[in-house]
Amino acid sequence: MKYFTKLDGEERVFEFERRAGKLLARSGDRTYELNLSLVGDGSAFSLLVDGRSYDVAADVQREHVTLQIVGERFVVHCENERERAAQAVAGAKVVGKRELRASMPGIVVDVKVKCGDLFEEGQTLVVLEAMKMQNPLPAEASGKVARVLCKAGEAVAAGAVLLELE
Amino acid sequence: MKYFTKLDGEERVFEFERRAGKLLARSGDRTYELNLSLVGDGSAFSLLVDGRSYDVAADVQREHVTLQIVGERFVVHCENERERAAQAVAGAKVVGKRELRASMPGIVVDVKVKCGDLFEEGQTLVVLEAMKMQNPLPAEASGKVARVLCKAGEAVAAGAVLLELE
Amino acid sequence: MALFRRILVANRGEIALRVIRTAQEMGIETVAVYSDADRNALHVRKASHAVHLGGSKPSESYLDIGKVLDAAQRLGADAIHPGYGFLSENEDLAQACLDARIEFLGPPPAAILSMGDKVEARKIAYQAGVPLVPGLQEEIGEARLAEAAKAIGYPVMLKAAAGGGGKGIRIVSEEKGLREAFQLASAEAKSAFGDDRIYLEKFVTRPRHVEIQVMADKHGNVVYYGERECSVQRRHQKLVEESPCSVLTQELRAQMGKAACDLARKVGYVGAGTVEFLWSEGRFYFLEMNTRLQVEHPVTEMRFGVDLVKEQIRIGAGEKLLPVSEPRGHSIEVRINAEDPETFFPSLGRITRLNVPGGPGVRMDSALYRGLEVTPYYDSMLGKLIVHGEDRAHAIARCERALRELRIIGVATSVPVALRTLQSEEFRSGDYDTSILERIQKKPTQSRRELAMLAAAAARFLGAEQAGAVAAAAHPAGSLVTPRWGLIGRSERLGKGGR
Amino acid sequence: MALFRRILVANRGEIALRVIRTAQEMGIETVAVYSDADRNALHVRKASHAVHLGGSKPSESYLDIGKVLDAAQRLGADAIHPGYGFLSENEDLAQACLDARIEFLGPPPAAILSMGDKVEARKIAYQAGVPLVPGLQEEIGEARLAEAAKAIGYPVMLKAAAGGGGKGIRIVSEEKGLREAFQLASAEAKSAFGDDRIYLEKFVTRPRHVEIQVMADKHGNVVYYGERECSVQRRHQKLVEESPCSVLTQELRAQMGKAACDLARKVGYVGAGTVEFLWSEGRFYFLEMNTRLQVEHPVTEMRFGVDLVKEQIRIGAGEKLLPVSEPRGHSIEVRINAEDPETFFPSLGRITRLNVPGGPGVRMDSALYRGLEVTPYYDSMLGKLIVHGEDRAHAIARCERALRELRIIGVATSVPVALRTLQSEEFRSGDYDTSILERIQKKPTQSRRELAMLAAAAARFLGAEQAGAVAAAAHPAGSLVTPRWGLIGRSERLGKGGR
Repeated sequence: MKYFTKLDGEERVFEFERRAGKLLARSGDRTYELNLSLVGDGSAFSLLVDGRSYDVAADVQREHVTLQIVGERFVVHCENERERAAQAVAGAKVVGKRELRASMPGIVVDVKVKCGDLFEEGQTLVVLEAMKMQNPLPAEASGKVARVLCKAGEAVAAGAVLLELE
Repeated sequence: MKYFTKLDGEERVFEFERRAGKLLARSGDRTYELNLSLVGDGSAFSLLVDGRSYDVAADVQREHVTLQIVGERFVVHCENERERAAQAVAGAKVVGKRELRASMPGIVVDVKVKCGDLFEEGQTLVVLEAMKMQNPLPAEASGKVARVLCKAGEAVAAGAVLLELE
Repeated sequence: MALFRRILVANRGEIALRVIRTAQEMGIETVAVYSDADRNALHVRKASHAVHLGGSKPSESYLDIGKVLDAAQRLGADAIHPGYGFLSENEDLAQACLDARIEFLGPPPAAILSMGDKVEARKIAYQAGVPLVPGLQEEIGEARLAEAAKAIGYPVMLKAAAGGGGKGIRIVSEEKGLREAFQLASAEAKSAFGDDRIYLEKFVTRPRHVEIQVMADKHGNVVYYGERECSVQRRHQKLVEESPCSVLTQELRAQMGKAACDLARKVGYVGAGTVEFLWSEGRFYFLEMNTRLQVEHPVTEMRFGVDLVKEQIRIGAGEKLLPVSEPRGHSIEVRINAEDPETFFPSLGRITRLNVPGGPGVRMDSALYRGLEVTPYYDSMLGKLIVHGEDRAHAIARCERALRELRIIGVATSVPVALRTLQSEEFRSGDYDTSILERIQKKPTQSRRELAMLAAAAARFLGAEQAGAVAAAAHPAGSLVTPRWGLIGRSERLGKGGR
Repeated sequence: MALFRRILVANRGEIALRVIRTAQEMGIETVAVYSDADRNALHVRKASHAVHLGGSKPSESYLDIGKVLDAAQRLGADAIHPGYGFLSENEDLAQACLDARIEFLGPPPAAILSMGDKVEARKIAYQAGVPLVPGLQEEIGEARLAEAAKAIGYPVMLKAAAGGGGKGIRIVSEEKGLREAFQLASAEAKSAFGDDRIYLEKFVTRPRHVEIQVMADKHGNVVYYGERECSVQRRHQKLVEESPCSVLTQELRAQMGKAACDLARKVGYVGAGTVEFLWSEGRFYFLEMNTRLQVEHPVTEMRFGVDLVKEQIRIGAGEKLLPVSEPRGHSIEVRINAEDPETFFPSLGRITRLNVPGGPGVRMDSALYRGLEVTPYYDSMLGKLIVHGEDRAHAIARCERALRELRIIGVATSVPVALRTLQSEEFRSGDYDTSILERIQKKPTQSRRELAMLAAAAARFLGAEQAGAVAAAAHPAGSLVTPRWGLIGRSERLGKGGR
């Protein structure tokens, strides 16, 4: 089975094969000998790569793999062949719509714009508060407010759409 | 609902009732006000008894409740009304059969008796090894060996019947 | 005979647990108070008694003086420990305790009041002969803002008069952003402290944040337990602290210690307090005094072999200070915050997995547990990892080792950044300042990113194999143990996550 | 520059992890070796490299010198740390390392050989002027057994000549049980050490087990780091250790320290070693020398602020001993064994829940993790909890506090007995001996048993309510969080356990 991984814009493809009691992973012209073992409740595994040992904690939400390894945290996008094929078909349908989303869960303390307002790149549109910190959410590019979907005092989840933009 | 608990030969009955937002537990002439809250994956709960706080880890295997509380470990037998009634009916059917059971999982290193042997109370019948310790299993009372169900070198689970006795 | 019968801990999180631990070791019963969100918190479960205060908002629970005092009286607590944050620097609670004949384990109301007001604190420090950073010793309004900032010279710092813990602070390098920064700082100050007064001071070049731990008893004795270096900060919140400070000479340390003790005496201080200084180019300036136990107090405890909470309790009961022992080795604390390591934004969620480090010289102060829900109601600090080593290099190596052992799954944490800070040349050299974090590489190296991609593919491959195994055989033959199909396998099988 | 490039740790469990931690802190890579049963063990996951040795039986893996040495050579390890148990006191491995030019982090083969043979060890101790317990200084056969025991006088002790760690020891108080005890001891010795020789000695009255930690470098320097009191034992396995020993005078301590160093010098010792003494009525007798790191070494580390594993590694690399610093405070270790707290029988199973204690003065050395399968292949010790306090009373209180925080679910452990030992008048007085555990109350008090019954009923009630809630609503409205129906609820619902 092939897996297509993506991290910070970089892509690598891995192909796994069990042969003669060994597990091999190929990527480009490199071949790794692996030894994998699930640990405890399955949210972690022990990974030996050519005898080097890594303790990996993994949270797999289909193609979103959140890892803790060597003291770092990574969110890797990882699809198998089947998913990639399905994605290619579906891809055409996705239409980009500009939105301002909550970068974190929190409470809306101030909505700096109203429907129809024009704004500049970098201008603060909404101020969110979480854990006693106030965080201004700036516009990524200049534009116009199409719809306001939040109001001051409201609790919002991470990723919630706060404004629709044009 | 009533619960019948048993620990080290002692018995107590508890009756629970939610009333006016409070949870009450009655046992004999005592009434406790409780506040219960499941923690994490549900293998533990926070127990407040009249405002006193106890952190309880619990493994509930139907009527066998294994607890860790105040630094102690308890295995409490606890039936609800329905189970107790069912038990009373079934109870008559259980016929005592004398057996020597493995007190722990381990490896049988020596079977000191053979079928038909007479033995005295306290006499070592089988020697088990686990974690590098040899543990003699003594006869609880005098008797005769009816069947030998294990042999030296064999690994046995805790509770496995090693000998049938008469 | 215990010094108190029962101490109410008017706080939550790791500091509440910290106080409960010491009280237990002293044979003193404890009363935990809790909000709705904290029903299952460790401080509730580990205390001898627990009292529900109210809603999850601080104002409905941990900040409600009436409720806290009522709980103390109903439960017969003869002392209240306020922890840090919340009501710890609230003179009204201190006064109410005095009136109710409950020992407040902190300084007298007057000392809290004078040190709590940054403007007033600077005046007193000035009178006590403690050096100050140039700035305005009074609150400032929006009208005079631009003019005053110009007079002091940019960059300037906007600070909440009632502040502490970095809340309500903004640095402004030119007039352009001044007004918005003032408004944000003022709003944060209002929300955090109920007081929107802001003052202004010069932003010192290459400053280090060095603080002195003081302790005073009711018999007029004041001592200090060396310094803590707290320059590793982002958003003016400390991330890594250490002791000793590598640039402090013995002479300067003694001067700073004396200045801190002089200030404490001047305000009739009692209990544990911290005098914060800016250090810059061999000179030090008074910043503020925190009239409470500091988050980073374990750094001092590990070097001096002292339990500062025990000292607070002893002093509150009227006992005398113990002599300060010789410090040993080097100590480092890393705060574990629930936040994105690149953006520093708070990260909320449920802790699904937790492994804490062990072995020699490692201490973990946290109220984390598997299943904990990290909510937006409170501070993002989940806990602290503190290590002690023979010398600075040993402590750094030990801290790195321990941070690698620490596993917190369910939220993003500041650990990767702390780790990269400890590994940076700048930190290792000891020659750093409060802006060090801006220069720390936020992203993992190329080879680590490649490893992560391999590991992610391996995780999915393993999951697919497990799922296949499940499909093939519901009960594998010959296995004594019930198979456990963990999150990885389950996720592949069901096609969705199982958080 | 690291002292070694790569150390192979020829062990498992907490001690393998202990060594890996220090090596990491020294910038040295590590090679873990593992058996089938230990594929997921923490020492495998935390080491830089891992090599599979073979089957779960020790003889197929951790005791196989050829495999261990082969792994070291293949991976290019330039040193081997043997831990304790397994091959740690095996002179053949030490010799093979010498031949292969790999540094064995322990004493030379000759020292292992002479101290490993209890009969030979007694002879050398006698020559070095170290006092001995009356007994036979040679192995004894079944034929002469009764006669010899009678000559020494009952009670007598049967000990494996090749023994250590309490294995293969039996005490016999009258002739009646002598033969069976001899056979059991002999069989255990055979199984544990591959050597069934047994020797005999007088069983001393009210003895305490007090041992001296020594350390010797390759330049002829020998030092000692005070004593450890290890009298809390069951089945001749230590359960609680502390330092200092409350009955040792400064004078006697110095005498014992000198005797231990003299013995080490006599056998050309190198590295860490422990000389065990019996203390009885103000006098001490040589018991044996353990030519390895001891399980309870952290007790010493916490008082002296030293990392003994680091010292072993430094010494192995040819460096000189560092001066011994002044000890500080009091330290206690509790071993966490997987065993029934009443019968001391091993308890096997899977660890389903784990909470380790934190806060000031607490150290946890274990290789425990959630999901660990406790198998019958290895020792029942799961880990150790070590605390440090200002004085003995403080250390006891802290140890109690920490033990109450420790939660291990899935197997029964020795923790309740350790806790009751710490709480006993006999232990608190400091006046106890090696039979203290026989006098410790094995059962919880009446009020605690009543609490347990209430808690058990509450657990079932809570489970029934949860199950009811599940039946009533598959997806509760208004909840942001997916409901977690934990073990309690699930068990009620399905009518069976979910271990």
